[in-house]
Amino acid sequence: MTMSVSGVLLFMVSCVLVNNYIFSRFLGCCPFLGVSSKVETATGMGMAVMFVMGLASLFTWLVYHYVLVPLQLTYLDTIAFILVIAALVQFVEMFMKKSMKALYNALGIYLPLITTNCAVLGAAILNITESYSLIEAVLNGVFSAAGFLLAITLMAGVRERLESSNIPESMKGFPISLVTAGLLSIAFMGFAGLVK
Amino acid sequence: MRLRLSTGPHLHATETTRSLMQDVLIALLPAAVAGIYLFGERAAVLLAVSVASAVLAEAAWQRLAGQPLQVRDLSAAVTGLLLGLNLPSSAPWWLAVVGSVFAIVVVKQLFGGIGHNFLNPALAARAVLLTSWPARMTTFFLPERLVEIGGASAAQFGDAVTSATPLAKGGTAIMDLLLGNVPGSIGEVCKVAILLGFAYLLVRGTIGFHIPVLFVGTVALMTWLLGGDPLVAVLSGGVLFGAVFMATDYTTNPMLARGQCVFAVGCGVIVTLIRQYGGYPEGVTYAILLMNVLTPLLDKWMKRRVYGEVKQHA
Amino acid sequence: MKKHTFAGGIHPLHGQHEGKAATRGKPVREFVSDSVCIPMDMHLGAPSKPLVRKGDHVKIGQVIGEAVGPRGIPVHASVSGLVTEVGLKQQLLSNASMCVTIQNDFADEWVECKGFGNVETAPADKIVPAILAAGICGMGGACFPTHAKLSPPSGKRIQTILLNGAECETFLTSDHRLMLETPGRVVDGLRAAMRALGVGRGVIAIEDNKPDAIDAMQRACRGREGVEVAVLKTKYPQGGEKQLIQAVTGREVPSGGLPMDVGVVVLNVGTAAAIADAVVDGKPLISRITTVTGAVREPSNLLLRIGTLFADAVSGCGGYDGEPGKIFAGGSMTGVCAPDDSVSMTKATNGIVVLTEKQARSQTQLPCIRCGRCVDACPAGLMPYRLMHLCVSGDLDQAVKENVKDCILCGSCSYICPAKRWLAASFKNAKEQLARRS
Amino acid sequence: MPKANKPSLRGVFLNGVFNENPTFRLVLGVCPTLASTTAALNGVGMGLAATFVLVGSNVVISLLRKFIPDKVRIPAFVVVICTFVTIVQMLMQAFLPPLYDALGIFIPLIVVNCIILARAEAFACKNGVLASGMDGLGMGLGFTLALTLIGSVRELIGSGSLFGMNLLGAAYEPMLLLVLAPGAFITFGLILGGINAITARSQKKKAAKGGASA
Repeated sequence: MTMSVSGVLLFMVSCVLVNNYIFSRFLGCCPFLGVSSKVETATGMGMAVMFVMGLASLFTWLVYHYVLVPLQLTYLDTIAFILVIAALVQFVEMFMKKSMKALYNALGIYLPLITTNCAVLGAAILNITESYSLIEAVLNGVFSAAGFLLAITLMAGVRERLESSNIPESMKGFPISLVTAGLLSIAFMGFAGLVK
Repeated sequence: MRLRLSTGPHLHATETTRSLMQDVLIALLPAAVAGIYLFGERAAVLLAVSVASAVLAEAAWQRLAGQPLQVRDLSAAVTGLLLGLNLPSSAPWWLAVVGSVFAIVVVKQLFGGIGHNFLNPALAARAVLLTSWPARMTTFFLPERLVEIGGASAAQFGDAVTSATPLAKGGTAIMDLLLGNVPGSIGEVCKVAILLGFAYLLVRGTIGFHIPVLFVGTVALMTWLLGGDPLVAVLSGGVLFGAVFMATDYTTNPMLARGQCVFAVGCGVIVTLIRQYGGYPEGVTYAILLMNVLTPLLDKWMKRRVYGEVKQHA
Repeated sequence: MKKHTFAGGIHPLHGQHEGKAATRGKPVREFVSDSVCIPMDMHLGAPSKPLVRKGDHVKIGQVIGEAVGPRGIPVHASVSGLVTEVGLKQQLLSNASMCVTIQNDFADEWVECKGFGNVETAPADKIVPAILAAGICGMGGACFPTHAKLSPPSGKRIQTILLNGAECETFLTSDHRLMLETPGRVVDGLRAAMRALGVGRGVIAIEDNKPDAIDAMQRACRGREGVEVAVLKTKYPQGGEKQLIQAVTGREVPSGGLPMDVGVVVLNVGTAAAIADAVVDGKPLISRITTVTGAVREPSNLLLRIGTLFADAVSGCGGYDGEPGKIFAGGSMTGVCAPDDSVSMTKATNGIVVLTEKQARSQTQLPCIRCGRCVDACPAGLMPYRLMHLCVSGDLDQAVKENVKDCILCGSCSYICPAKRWLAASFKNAKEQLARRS
Repeated sequence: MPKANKPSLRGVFLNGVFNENPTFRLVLGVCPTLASTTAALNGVGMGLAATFVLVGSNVVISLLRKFIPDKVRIPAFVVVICTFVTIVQMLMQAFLPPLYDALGIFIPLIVVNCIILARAEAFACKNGVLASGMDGLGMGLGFTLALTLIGSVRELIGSGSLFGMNLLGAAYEPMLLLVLAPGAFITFGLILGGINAITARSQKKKAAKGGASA
């Protein structure tokens, strides 16, 4: 169950750079495209996702291994996970609002959006299909979300720069964002093979 | 008497976008000539095709989009030539066409044309080609003709026509690396020619020396720290070409000198990491592309001190 | 010798001697025209009130315009003769100005002038009133009334008076010739200003492309109290007030502040010479040296009476050389365009430059290629390429956040831009809009 | 255009397929669009799976719309959707294992596909059973159509084949990029831009015509 420091490091490189959720797995594309027009909001969203994804990975893993498996209800994993995540987000929001005012002001508005962020459910499901241990699952959640944070921040930087660009009318909005994401993804292919 | 009215300045520097691009073309000339000498007419055809298709693609796009024709600024020609010089001489002509069209249309024009692309068009196109046709892009012919000065020779390559990697594996004479007696991309092999172009750009003031020097210096230092031979690392592959001609692209590197230094060091670090640990034999293309991606954030986060701003005497 | 300089800047018309080669070796020559047309609003402040009527006869130095308000200054007749017209006329400014036209009778009759004879013995408290009476305003181009500059609010302590002899603008050699030919007057004027303010240090700053002027000024400074020459690197805009202060004192004028906030008053060398005339001889400001150059047959440094028409000044230089395409007052970086050549030169006109039709042709703007040359050039530390986008797209609030107000409109960015973008023009426009807004 | 108040079933259907095509017009469900269009067949599979869930959930939600309290509406919708997703998942696993493997995690992720929740929220909870079913079918087929189109382009250029049939011959060297991640983003972006350009053009023409006749 224990991982060496270099192992953790490699796992991080793998999650953040090599198998980036956005650029190679297409998880979390909706917020990636929707909330990336300003760097500040993009990083806020990224942080919120990181927070929730870490917690969600922990709880869904626990629910799967200590509730669904003993009850032989593993075929209900999707429905169980989505409920856990929805409840978690609600709970986090309430908790933050009460006791972490500053953090809530910074991240609060992004929280409701996260329930339908497929990256969170995706991470929960991948944790099971890849048969990760609890620690691996949580690390996977946090690191993958860090990859999301990196991707959305870079994307927002580029998009802010595009504001002053004279983009062809029919490419404005989603089309150019998608092409931008594609070009970012090309650059990220440079990390391929960093982790064998 | 009809006098013009305007606000100053009333006279301008003689430097224009076109003259800057022209300087880059002139600086690329030695590398192109060396490539053609070393790899023969195949190389000449490839370079011609990639320049022509880049210029045509730009003209066609501007025509279709109803924009004023701006191929006269020579930027498309520079992109085409840079891409051509980045191809192996073994590449088929259509590779150059696909690359040029992608560079001009997708990377440059879709984002608003000259000055608005956030990735270096030639490098992005090269990455696309490398991903799409990996075998085509990594089949390197040995130069048809070898330069023999001062005892340099490439005898150790024998008759082999292809080599899977442009990175020299120990034992290659430094002189061969300098002169271009190694397999590699058309424009990247002859380091002397690249340095000649670098000198020209410096003399003309087209670029500063800090990006190329920091880029190459970082590669040398990192390689040395990781136990490699810094000189061979610097003279192998596309580091020198990338540092002089690609990383210095105005549009895709940061605006402030400080940002440019971070950019250059970042390029050097990523190149070495990809070479040492990555899945590709050479990482210059991706290193520069990745730093291109980071550039808007560097521009945003590195603030300039405005005159009279900080020293408020309270 | 240590050479002072500032951050940023450019070398305009480098390789063409900054356009100064044609006139810098030419001694000042007096040229008096048949008539003068003197505007009442040559200074920054309320326009003066005309005191003469059509048909009046005036002597040189006679007050023809009365000072209005605390920053007002009087206007004097620069020739003797008959007032032929008092009325509105189009000048360099956007609105027509009240002007007095005088037909020169070449009698050169002066009003009686009485000075203190020596700047070192003149009573210190009488110096500023003498400057006001002489109608002196900033002769480097800013036109700020000099008596106001030398009357800082109580509580501001001035330690240094800087004389601006940088003359970093292209084409201009009037200050150069002034320092070379009458260095003593310049030092006298500086001493008078120092005594008026009770300041112990006076520095005359000169760019190193004028070694003869540096030499002359250094000799003139010998034996005078508290004055010295500072040599500046030749770089534009070395003579910008803020840049000059940074170069010589190493201090920066705080954003939105004035030179006196760092204990400095900056005067132009021409202004200093005018102060000397006012204090020593009691003579008002009725003439100045103006460089008339460019597409004229015989580029010269002319001593012109205030109010001389551009056309007359050009005819004093042998007329136009070919068809003129643009005429501006000042150098090519910040010069103000004249709508035609019937406008008058003023107290601040240090140069009249004529461009040919070909030189005047405007260049098409191309897209920014982010070469960063404007960023390196900006002496104010701004990001011109970005500011221009904000100004043109109308996002003035963000432009203010990114310090557009700190732009000194030196034009370095526009000059250096390879895509020939109208950077400075967009900042000027934005600043005007902001001024109107507040 | 269907009549203002009571849209016809045909109108509802066509609206989903064309006017409000979830992929090309509303740009919803980006993740499955990108992930499942490596080949035309995968696109069809994903599209049909989503259609099944859409129709099912729309019908059930429309049936239950009177009984679901407004406050817990969203969780209730999610549970309904999730049920259908689980059904699809099991069916596919049983009968189409290769497709199931190809689409992988994106089958369970249909749950969070914004198209489905959006239709439940915007249409099914306000309209009758038949209309809701039709809306689901239209939206689903619109989604399927879009995915098939993107998948076809990517498959044709990226592997030289269409629905697994080699079309371009052995001499064609496929552009691998198109079946990889960057190709997904770029192809989708370019097709979207192309559709915008064509629409803008035809609207311009229409406007010009209207102007001439008026």
